[in-house]
Amino acid sequence: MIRVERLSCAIGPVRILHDIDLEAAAGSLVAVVGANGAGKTSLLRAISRLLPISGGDILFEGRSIRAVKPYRLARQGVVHVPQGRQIIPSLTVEDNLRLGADRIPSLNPENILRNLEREYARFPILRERRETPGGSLSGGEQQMLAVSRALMMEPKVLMLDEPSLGLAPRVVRAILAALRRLTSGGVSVILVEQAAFAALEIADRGYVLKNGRIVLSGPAADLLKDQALIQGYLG
Amino acid sequence: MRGRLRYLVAAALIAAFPLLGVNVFYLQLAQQVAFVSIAVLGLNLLIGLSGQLSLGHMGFYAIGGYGSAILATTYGWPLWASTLAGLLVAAIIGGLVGIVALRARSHYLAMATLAFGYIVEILAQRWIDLTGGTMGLFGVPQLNFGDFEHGGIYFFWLVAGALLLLQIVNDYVMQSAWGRNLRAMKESESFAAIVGLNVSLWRFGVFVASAVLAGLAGVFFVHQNGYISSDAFNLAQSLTFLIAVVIGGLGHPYGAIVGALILTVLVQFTAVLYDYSLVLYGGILLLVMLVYPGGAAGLLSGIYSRLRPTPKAVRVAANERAELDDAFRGRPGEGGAGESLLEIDNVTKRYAGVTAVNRVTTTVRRGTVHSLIGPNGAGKSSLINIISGLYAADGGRICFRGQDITGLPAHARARLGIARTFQNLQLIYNLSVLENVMLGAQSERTGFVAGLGRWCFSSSFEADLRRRALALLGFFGLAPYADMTPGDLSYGHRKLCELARAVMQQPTLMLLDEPIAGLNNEEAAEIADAVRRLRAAGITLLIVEHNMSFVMDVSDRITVLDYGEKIADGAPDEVRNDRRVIDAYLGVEAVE
Amino acid sequence: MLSRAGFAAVSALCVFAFAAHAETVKVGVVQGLSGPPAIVDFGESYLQGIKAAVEDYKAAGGKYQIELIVYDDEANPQRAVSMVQRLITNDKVPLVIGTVSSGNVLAFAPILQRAGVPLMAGPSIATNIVSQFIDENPSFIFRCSMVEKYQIDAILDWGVKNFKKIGLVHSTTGYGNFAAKEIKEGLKQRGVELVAVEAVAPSVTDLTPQMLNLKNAGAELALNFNEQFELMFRAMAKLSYKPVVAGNWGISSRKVQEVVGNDLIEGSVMGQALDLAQPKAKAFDERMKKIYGDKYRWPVVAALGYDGARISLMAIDKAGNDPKKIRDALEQVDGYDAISGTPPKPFGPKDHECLDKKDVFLGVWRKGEVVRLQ
Amino acid sequence: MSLPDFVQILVTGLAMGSIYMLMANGLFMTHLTTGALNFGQGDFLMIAAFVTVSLLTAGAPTFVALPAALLVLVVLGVLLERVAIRPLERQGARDSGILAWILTTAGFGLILENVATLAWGKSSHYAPPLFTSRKENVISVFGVGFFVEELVIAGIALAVIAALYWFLYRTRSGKAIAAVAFNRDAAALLGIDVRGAIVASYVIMALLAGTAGMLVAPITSVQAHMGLIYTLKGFVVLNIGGFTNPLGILVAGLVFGVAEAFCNYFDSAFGDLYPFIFIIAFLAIRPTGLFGEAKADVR
Repeated sequence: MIRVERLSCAIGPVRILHDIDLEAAAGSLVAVVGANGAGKTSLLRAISRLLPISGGDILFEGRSIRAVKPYRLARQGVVHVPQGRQIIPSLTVEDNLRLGADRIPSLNPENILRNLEREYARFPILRERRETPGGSLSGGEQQMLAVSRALMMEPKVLMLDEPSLGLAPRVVRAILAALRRLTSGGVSVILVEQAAFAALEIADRGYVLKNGRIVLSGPAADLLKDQALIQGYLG
Repeated sequence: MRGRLRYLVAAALIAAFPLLGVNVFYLQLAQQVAFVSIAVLGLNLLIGLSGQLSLGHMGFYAIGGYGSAILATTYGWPLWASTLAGLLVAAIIGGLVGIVALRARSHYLAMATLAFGYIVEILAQRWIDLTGGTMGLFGVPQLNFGDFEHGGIYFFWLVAGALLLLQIVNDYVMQSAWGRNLRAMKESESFAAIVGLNVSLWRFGVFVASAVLAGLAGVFFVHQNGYISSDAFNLAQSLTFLIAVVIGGLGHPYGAIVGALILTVLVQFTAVLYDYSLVLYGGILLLVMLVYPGGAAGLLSGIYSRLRPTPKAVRVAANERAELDDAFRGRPGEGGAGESLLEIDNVTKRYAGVTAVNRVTTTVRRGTVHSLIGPNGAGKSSLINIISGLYAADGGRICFRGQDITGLPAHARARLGIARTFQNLQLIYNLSVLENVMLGAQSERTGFVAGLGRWCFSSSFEADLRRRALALLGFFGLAPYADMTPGDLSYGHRKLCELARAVMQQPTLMLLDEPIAGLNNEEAAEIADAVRRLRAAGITLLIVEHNMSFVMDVSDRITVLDYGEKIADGAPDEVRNDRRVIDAYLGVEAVE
Repeated sequence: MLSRAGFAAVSALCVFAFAAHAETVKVGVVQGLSGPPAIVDFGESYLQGIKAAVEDYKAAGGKYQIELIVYDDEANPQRAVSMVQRLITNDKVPLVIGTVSSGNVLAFAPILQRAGVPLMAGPSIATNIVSQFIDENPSFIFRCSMVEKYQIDAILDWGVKNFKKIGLVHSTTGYGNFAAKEIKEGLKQRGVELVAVEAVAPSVTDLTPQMLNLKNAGAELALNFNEQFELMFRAMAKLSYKPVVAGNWGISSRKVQEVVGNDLIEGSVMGQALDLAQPKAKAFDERMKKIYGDKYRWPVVAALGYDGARISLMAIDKAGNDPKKIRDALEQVDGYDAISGTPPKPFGPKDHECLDKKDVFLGVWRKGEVVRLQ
Repeated sequence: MSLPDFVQILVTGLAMGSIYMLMANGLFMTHLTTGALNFGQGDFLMIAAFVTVSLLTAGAPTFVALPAALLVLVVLGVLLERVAIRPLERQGARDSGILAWILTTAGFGLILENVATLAWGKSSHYAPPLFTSRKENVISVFGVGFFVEELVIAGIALAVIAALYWFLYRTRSGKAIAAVAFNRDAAALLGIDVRGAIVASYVIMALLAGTAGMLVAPITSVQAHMGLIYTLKGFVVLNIGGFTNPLGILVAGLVFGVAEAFCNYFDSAFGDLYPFIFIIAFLAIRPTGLFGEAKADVR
């Protein structure tokens, strides 16, 4: 579905990503773990084209997306849920949910309405809050809203940056479970997480990032076998 | 060599210029350039260094001018007295407007100053009994020292001389701690606060100073021709100053003079092309802002430095590791190691509903390395921000060295000896690495005049400060990068640079917010090493960090937070084996 | 015979040589040519007159090449002063004409007086411009323009005779305040009090509040000394308030007429110095209309600009490039047939005003034309 | 003062107030998306006024003249964003950052003024009444006279603002603009064309200024330098209303206009002084406007 080939990025003189290779097949869930500042967020920003690429390439459905603008990529189905949720505080929950979907030409009003119902079913709390401004939601609710808002867009590739950030374990579990279920629908998920093991538990493949390099990768199950090693890299 | 020669040459030129038989017209233009430069100099300091925008400086120009003119003409004061009085009035009004400047920022400040300018314009025009309005004030005594024949020449010498002196002061400010602090403040007020600067005071001071300079320019203006009319004081004048600053080069030491010069020439030029003057002005504004944001002075100095690059300053201990102690003189510990230094008592912090820190209580003991760990969003950074005074706690109290500091502003806490680093680095990118470190040394500040004197006449200006900053850079292995800007450094080096700055503050307590996040093993090792040596030097450290092995390695004591609650507090071993900690930190329970 | 021919040839040569060496005289002009229309309208009209005068001087085969050097003072005294400095010291002009804002003239007049370069002031109308220098010997300050005091006196004499309640609307600019002062003093001498005094700031474009106050005060005569003369009429229409309007010569501007419309402006009175009933004035009016079209707005200002320049050129023709001589020549100029009310001998040793009290009369709008008020 | 007088002044004030309100909302739109204020916005107003006047005097019917004027303004809006704003963003935050947009937009405005003087001369022009054929079109109610324009101005202005708010809070594009205002990257990740939204906000600014210009033309004199004072008063209103709250701007605009009219009624000599004294005192007490709330300065 999406393939990253020898990707390098730099902000000014500082090189932040070195020769990253990563692949997310359709219907698979890929976990990217690593310490703070290892470059996990930068990787996602590069894939969603917010970050200029200095080397390598990114292929989506076989086509290079180097030259694609972020908003066009999002409309094509590569959806990125950034860190900190980025809920528009002045808009209501429902407006937030529709925000992305409204932009996608292939979605007609009926589709959108259907998706809306689907998301309300997924996170009932959102239905209760549909008319309240996004700004007044709790952290957990905001995270749910952010995920739902992305799913409203019927993504082919869904990228999440630290969805567990500052959330109670229950919520984290709920969200991760929801993600796992998604993949069965053919969506490929790229999950960047602090809670490394929690993420790897549900992932098909895992990548360990350190100082902008991939230092370890493979089936999540194999990686989990050697927790100490990963611990070392996380630290 | 700080260009003392330059000033002598300038003085010589000033002395010679009028004697070269230039005609009255050019002499008057020269006078005009000189006093306009003075006003622009002040505005350049205000906007370029302290980042406060004023759209109404003509107001101070007018107030200074009218103050002196009216006293000298209507009330027959001697010129020296009326001049001083004019400056005083400008200073007082500047203070009043400055109070607004303290509260209002960016466009609100722009609005306030603009309104002020209008008020002055209207009063000057309509308070006719006082100002004479548009019909003007006659017989304003000229500053010609009783010699009408050569009065113009004396006047030029006076104004240009004043400009030269002010230029020297200006250069001093820009090259000394004063300028560094202002630039720091402009980029980040919170940073300025945590190195111990009283931001409000500084903003106020600069505002008043620039008001006085504008007033001085006004004083010279009204005594140039012996006649003034309110038409000379309008919004356009404020914009003229502004345009001069930008064209000349915002924040550039010579921006003011260059700008005033260009503008004066421009005005003469457009006198004939009056049908196209606005296109000209507008075009120049766009051109400068879009193509040469550095302004003319910036452009010139750029060319100049390309022609002959300035030699790197010779530095002590360029590469080899300096010993920390010779740079760092630990404060005399008021108490023995082990006794409590910082007490956090039931501190609580909420943001819009979310409770980030919930009734946390712990004690940091003198001479120890105390770590604060927990998953993201556990409230560690919030706690650090509360301790350093950037956030106000919603509940509880904090005691430092036995003194309740809960109510103190950040800069006051810094002065008490609390230094910190930031998770997302706080470095000043307009300053060199060395200067960033020097920013830490706020504790020993020399008086303005004393500093000016040393800057002018002693070759060892700030030498000691420099030496110690360099030594510190040496200690962190950054000496080779001293002259670069933080922007040119790698992430790891930036972290070290910030650490060096914090040490430069000679703190009793250092708060490190994720000191090794994003560093590679070697760098991390360096930091760990540094931490130990700082501890040895008698500094107490409170560290927020994810990296377990690092924390276990350096800490004497560890406090663990989770969802704002303290879940463990003890020696590394106890904490390591605490089940709740493992669960919370490695998020294992999500696995089961 | 031969000698005769030779003489003819020689004299012909002389003539030729003379024509070739026709000396140039630079004339400096400072005018308000950019900024608020209240200024520019005056400045441009006066300049139109000056240019016409130079053409006629050429056409009449004047002795010298005349080169106009025109600078814009943006109605800013500081700038005006430096422009005059430039004219004197760099362009070395022997005579300066200008400018609109009396404040500016007052700012640079002393410089010209000191430098001994004659000034033909205009269209500035502040009373004291000429009078404060007239006792210098000699004074280099002349003027060819309306004199505020004269037109105000004319208006007040007439107003006091015909109306009981008089109200005033003046601008807050230097001009407006100056006029207001003279009016109040003038009325005090005549033992009359204004029933209402209203001011208009330059940024104000709706005079409803001001005119409402005049209306409530029951003013029958509304004195209009706000440079945006037309504004008052709009508010009057709105308030269905119809006082007689009298004021500054500006009310005779074609622009005001066009804006306000003949029905509303009918009967409005203003100080005047140009009688379009006279054929040569009419001719001038036609000619300027032809040249400048709708950019020609202000017959009386243009006419005074023309006369001022013409008189100056007559003096230059006599005295050439020497400022002092020009000054003296100005006082001697005689037998000039002026467009405006200017007398044949405009100046004398103690008279440096083109227009004297007797030359200023009251004009009134009648059916789209300004005529003498009977 | 008598009741009729009161009403008279009130209506006069409401008319001017609506103009200021339109200007303030224009400034608000560009500030929303780019944090910049168009200091040449008054010159936009001026151009719109000139175009309208010259078309009407040339005999074009109203329904042709107004759209034509608006079209010109749209072009100007796009141009401004392209020439004076986008390059600055590419430049990034320089030392001149706080000044940059003030001077580029002001520069753009100065050029417009000069163009106007070249095209229409330096003298002031007057519009034939927009909405009626008679030269002076006064309607009288209980002895209180109004220009039809005054009533129409208030009416149209309110309608325009209502439309603007409907657009901002009810339409997809409006919500997109809200998203861009909140965080550009986040907006882009939701498939929102950020640049498009920004340009849109500048076009809206131009349209608001244009509407103000067309409305103000019939009740005032039109000349090249008329704009600045409207920019400033719009700016004042925006400061009182606060940069966050459209409702605040609406209220502030009308109140300011009425207050100004009464100032002129009671003390015409210094009528224009009081608003400025007020704004300074106001900012000293509420440094972030009437409805705006202070933001924490940390990070």
